[in-house]
Amino acid sequence: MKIKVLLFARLREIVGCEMVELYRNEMLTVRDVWDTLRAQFPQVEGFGKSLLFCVNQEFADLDTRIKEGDELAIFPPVSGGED
Amino acid sequence: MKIKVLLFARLREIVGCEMVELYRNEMLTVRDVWDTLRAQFPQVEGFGKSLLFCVNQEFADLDTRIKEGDELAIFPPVSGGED
Amino acid sequence: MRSYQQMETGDVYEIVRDAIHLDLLAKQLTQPQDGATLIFAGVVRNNTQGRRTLYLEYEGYEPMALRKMREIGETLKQRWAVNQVGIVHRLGRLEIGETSVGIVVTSAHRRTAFEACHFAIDTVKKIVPIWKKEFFEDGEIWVEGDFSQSPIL
Amino acid sequence: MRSYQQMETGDVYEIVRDAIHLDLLAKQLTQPQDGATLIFAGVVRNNTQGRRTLYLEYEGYEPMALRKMREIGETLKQRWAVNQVGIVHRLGRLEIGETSVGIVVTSAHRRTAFEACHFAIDTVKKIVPIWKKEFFEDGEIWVEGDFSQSPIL
Repeated sequence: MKIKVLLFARLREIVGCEMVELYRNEMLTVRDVWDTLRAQFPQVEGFGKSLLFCVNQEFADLDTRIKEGDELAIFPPVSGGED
Repeated sequence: MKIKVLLFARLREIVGCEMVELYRNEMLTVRDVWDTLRAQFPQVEGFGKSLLFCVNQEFADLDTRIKEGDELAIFPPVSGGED
Repeated sequence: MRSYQQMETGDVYEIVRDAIHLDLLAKQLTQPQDGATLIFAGVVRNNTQGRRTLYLEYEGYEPMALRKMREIGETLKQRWAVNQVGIVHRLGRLEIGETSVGIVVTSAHRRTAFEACHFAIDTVKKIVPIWKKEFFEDGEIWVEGDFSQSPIL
Repeated sequence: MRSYQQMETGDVYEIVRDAIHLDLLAKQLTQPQDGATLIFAGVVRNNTQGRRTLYLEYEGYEPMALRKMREIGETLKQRWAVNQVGIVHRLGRLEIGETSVGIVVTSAHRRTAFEACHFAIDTVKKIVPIWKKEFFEDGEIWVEGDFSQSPIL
């Protein structure tokens, strides 16, 4: 199964591209995608606890189920500003 | 003693002019001015409980002391708006 | 286009009889250290409680109104970390959709700008001696505030 | 000058790469039934905690950002008696003093406009996937939010 994942901001810079294609026999949840990503790009390790995951442009979590053709995106929290 | 009094908005319309000159032997406080005004312009009666008084462009009350040359103004409360 | 007269502090307090240009005012007031510019426009509405308004007329006690506008700006700068303040009120006849009062507040942070600007317009409506007369199809009325909320009490 | 694309509801949600014209946006959105137009401009500040900023770069996940901006506008109209909403965010390189995000809220009453507009910008900063990178004389940094306040928690 192939999944395309969009990366943004600092995560995009660390990985080095804005879209990565990940392959794995079976990817059922966002967690599987994340595990595949960090296996392929070890530099994202240590970043995982402060990332947001989206499926089809909606916020998701590691247990959110995915299927072929879904649009996945991973990125750091938005700036928040300072009030 | 002569005192010039500026009138605004509905009060100006009721009296019919925007500046009135009031004469009285002695005018010590805003209350004296107001008494003189309503003696001269009875149509302002019944209006008195909802008017604001200013001396030299500062909010005052009926007991505020005045002297020759002071700028007096009387007007209804400002619109307040509706939030 | 005209520009607004800035005081030594950079702030603007004006009473005008033609259109208020809030974009221009905001541009004049915003400084490099600002992170937020908040612009409030009080606009002439086409109705009051469902009654159709044709137009408004604003009358002011101009020197005192200017003085009170300045006082409000000074209060803003004392109470909040506000960088610049602009308060411009228009007098005379105004049509539906026109801006009667404009307030610009700039600050490093947005919460400050919101709080200060909201306080500014609420206070303008309470203590700045400007009145409006509303003209309807079948009459006219002076819009007056509540005396119990008057500034001398 | 360009005009902003209004949806069927009249509201505007746009991501742009050039200057945001808030005066134009406010003019397009203000309707005869409005009594208050509130305009918030998020401006590029010349410093962050005293460190001198040269310029910023904004990057966005555009389709999701637009979707979230629309969601915020819809929330505003559900929760408050807001007439029209405009949210425009700029991406790319921005210089000091330029507007990165503009929000316009119109309403019959000013308190509504203040509350709704403040909620709108706070929520934009939390859930709209747009990030900024700040460039200093001696380095650069991605400005990231607090994960504990993230939208999935």
